[in-house]
Amino acid sequence: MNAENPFIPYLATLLTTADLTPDTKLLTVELDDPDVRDRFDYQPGQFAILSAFGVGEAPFCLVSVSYRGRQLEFAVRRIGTVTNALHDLEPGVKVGVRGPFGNYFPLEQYKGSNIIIIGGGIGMAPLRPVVNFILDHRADYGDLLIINGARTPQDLVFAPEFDTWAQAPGSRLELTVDRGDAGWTGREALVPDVVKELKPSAENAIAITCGPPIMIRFTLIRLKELGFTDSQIATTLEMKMKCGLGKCARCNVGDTYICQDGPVFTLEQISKFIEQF
Amino acid sequence: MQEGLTQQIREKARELLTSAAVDCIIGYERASDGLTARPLFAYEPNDVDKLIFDQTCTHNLSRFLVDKRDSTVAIVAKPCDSRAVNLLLAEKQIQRERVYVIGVVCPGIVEATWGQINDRLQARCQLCREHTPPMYDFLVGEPTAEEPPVEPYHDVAELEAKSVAERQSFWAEQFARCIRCYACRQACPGCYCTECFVEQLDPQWVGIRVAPAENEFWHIIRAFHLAGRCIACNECERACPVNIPLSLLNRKLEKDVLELFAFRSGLSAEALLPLATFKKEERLGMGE
Amino acid sequence: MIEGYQPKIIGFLCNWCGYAGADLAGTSRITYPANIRVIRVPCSGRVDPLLVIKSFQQGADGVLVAGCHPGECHYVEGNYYTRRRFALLHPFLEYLGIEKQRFRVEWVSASEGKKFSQLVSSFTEELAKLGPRREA
Amino acid sequence: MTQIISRQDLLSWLERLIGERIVIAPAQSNGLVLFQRVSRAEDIVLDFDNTVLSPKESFLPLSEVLFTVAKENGDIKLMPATVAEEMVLFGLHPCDAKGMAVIDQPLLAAPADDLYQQHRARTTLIGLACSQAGPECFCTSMGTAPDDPSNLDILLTRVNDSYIVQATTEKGKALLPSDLIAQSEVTAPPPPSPQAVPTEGIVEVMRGAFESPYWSRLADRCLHCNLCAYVCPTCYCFDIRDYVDEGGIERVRSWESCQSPGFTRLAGGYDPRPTKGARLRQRFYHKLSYFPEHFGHLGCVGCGRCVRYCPVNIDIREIINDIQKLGAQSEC
Repeated sequence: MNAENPFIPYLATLLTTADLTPDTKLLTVELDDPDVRDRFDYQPGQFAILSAFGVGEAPFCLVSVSYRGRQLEFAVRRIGTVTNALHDLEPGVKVGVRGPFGNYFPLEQYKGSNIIIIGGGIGMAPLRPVVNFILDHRADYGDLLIINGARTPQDLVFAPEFDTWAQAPGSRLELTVDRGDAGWTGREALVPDVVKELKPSAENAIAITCGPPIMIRFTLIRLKELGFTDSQIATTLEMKMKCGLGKCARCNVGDTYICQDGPVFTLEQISKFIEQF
Repeated sequence: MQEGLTQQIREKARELLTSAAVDCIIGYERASDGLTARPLFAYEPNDVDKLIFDQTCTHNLSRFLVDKRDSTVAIVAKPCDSRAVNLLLAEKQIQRERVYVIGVVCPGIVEATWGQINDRLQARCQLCREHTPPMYDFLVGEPTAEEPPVEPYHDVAELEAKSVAERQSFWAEQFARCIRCYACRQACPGCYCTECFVEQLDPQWVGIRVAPAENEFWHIIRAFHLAGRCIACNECERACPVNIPLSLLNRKLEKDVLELFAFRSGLSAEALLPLATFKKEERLGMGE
Repeated sequence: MIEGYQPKIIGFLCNWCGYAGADLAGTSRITYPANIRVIRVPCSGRVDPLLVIKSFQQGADGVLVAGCHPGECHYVEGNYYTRRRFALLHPFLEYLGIEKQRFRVEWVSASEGKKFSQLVSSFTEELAKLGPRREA
Repeated sequence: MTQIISRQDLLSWLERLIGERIVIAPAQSNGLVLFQRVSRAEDIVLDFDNTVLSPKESFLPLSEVLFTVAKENGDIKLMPATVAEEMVLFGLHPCDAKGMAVIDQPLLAAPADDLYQQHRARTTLIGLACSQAGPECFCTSMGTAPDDPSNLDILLTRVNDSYIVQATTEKGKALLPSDLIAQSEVTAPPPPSPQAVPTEGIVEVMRGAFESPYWSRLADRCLHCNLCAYVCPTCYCFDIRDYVDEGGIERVRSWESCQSPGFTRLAGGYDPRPTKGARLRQRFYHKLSYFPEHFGHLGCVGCGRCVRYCPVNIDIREIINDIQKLGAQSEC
């Protein structure tokens, strides 16, 4: 982050945009200044604040992993004024990047555990770097189960990478949709029901989930039924943010600042929030 | 304190609450300075003894009716307040059977700030000719005869008479003080939009910048959105921390609506609002 | 008259009359000053006061709303509301220091190309005399 | 020995300062006392309870450009805003100075808010001790006092028709007009004693009262405007948006308050704090619970402006009393 003036973004160039789903694009961005590019190191779970100059800025999780190359990737869903502006940008245009912000998934601690990734819709985006990190350090982790659900087959994000995830050693990919379409042959069920059906063992396991609030609520119930304790469940929270620096007091839930103390929390931490989230 | 009014209000409130005819009474209670009044929401019969009515009860309690539209409430209403109830009924924002209006024959409200009262009547009360509410379910106090009319728009006429340059600098100076806290909007019973144009981002009519041009934009449209609807209770001006003369804006439109369309807001719940209707053959000076 | 000052006019022209009148002026080679920037609206009744104030705030020196003559509205009653709305807004802008000559509401039918051209010329002249609304 | 300056010399000192730099001081404006840039010393009001708005506007302006985006032949350059001119903020009471110290903590915490830091660095604070306490003041319960010189560069305390001068920082000493200051034996009059408020243990008691229906009942009469936050010397929430005009693109930061509808609403409409009660509760939990837990002291300085100007009399002192009673009831 630009330490002298944290509100001034680094200039970056939008390299490519690719459609992940009808309303979500994968933006690939490269920081212009070479030594900023080298210093810009981040972990899975951290986020950055993207500027669409002329409209404003908004926080997006970094869906790339920093050691795989200096380009930053963001999955941006068209939903507000800034995201609309970002979707309309042509490659080659300048954008602004502030960050990296927030904490990250403690993958170091998760070493040796079985990992269950449960993503819903655009919620799969912040979990993608976690999956790729685990696949790149496959021997450090136990079994990998990925449950990825969405409303319709086109809403499943990162479909091009499903094969590599499914064929990786000791890992299993289970897809589901609320409503299938003509070409869909897979499962048609809600994500929490898939968790109930597959019954992943809580023994030496960590569950990481992210998705719409309603999906999270029922997924947590299923995981509790399977014996997962609160400290074994981690998620990343989404909150309105303006500064990312713990200054504008906007993203606090209770006395916790999502942008600094989070966005990654275990359920144990969340249950201690004074304010229900 | 108007002892009689307070006693009658408390008795009616106790009756309404004990009979569960309403979920809560919206009235007035003594404020923390021990002098002025503030809104009170009485849910249980034993809250009733906090209810008061005197010449400091300035708030337009109909402002809270849209927030409480899902329950049945009673409100204490001065004549101007009850006209705001008529406005909300005419605009289908509340249901008549869910609002019990305790009308009060109004003695006039005095000018006061927190911790300080003086005995001069508020400007709106000096101009007020209807001391008996035009609508109510229960009337507190003796109805009084109409007093002779007085010129209600002398201050507006004074500003109209000034030159364009004088008016430009007058309003520029007033709007320069605005901090866009929107207390004027939030105090108004007529301002109940779920998303106000000033906070809209797509399109961004005004945006978040606080500057003379944006402030002017805000005040012109806020006042115009109340044209033919505002009942001049002046709570917007009273809530403004930097004393912007908002009633000069509201009452200019009120005067023009009266002249152009012979219409006064809030006199009936069935009234068609002036900008929502027309007369084919009327001549209004536009394009003639 | 300020040397070289060209007033900016924003014209909200209703598609069926105002805009058609402007078109007719064009096709019959009747010229009118280029000071006017035309914005086509379905009906003069569509012109929200927000659009008028936004035009002034963005630097317009004059705003024109041109609709069908009352009684000839393609949507039957659109311009009746326009008439009331702007009969109220017009004196209000004057009261706030936006001179009344800066905001004009005119009825121009699809066949009145000449009237439209004269309207824009007289409006431009009047605004040129008045000077810019805001010091540049 | 104390240093004093006569009222007349004070005015001529201020006149001198006006010649050198920007001087912001309490001045009359349409019957209100507001902090404004003054061009003549006699426009300055010296005897007043308190201004309508706090002086935070000089450091965290209502609206401010953070940086401008200039486009030169397809290339983009970001030009951060800078604060060049030296400034004197005159006439703030100790509660407002403490308000600066409160806002300093989040905004100057690393990585510091550069623009705010520049404002603070360029400004010298000349405070005015209070000669009387307003009915709504309660600063002594909030860790400051009517004659507290800390958080200021210079404190002036009125005695008869001259002022005792206490310069507490190098910045302050550098500005003192040694030619106009005399030594004297006179001592400061006893400071006024504002009303006390029971803030003992409030942070813990607040924690216990989070689920109480007290907050939604209190919010019934709240209008949900931004007034209390905008007059408050310790509220510092802001919003950031871009503005496009012929000059280019400006990123603007403006005041925002937790009571406004869009404060926590996410794009797409989800709002974790949708109800009036939850939003009003957030205001008091941030000042009396979260801020102290983060930074060690209460986020309120007892200036009483929100008490005086709230249109429906939401009185923070009354709330502290109510919550303490609530806390006491739940224990026994």
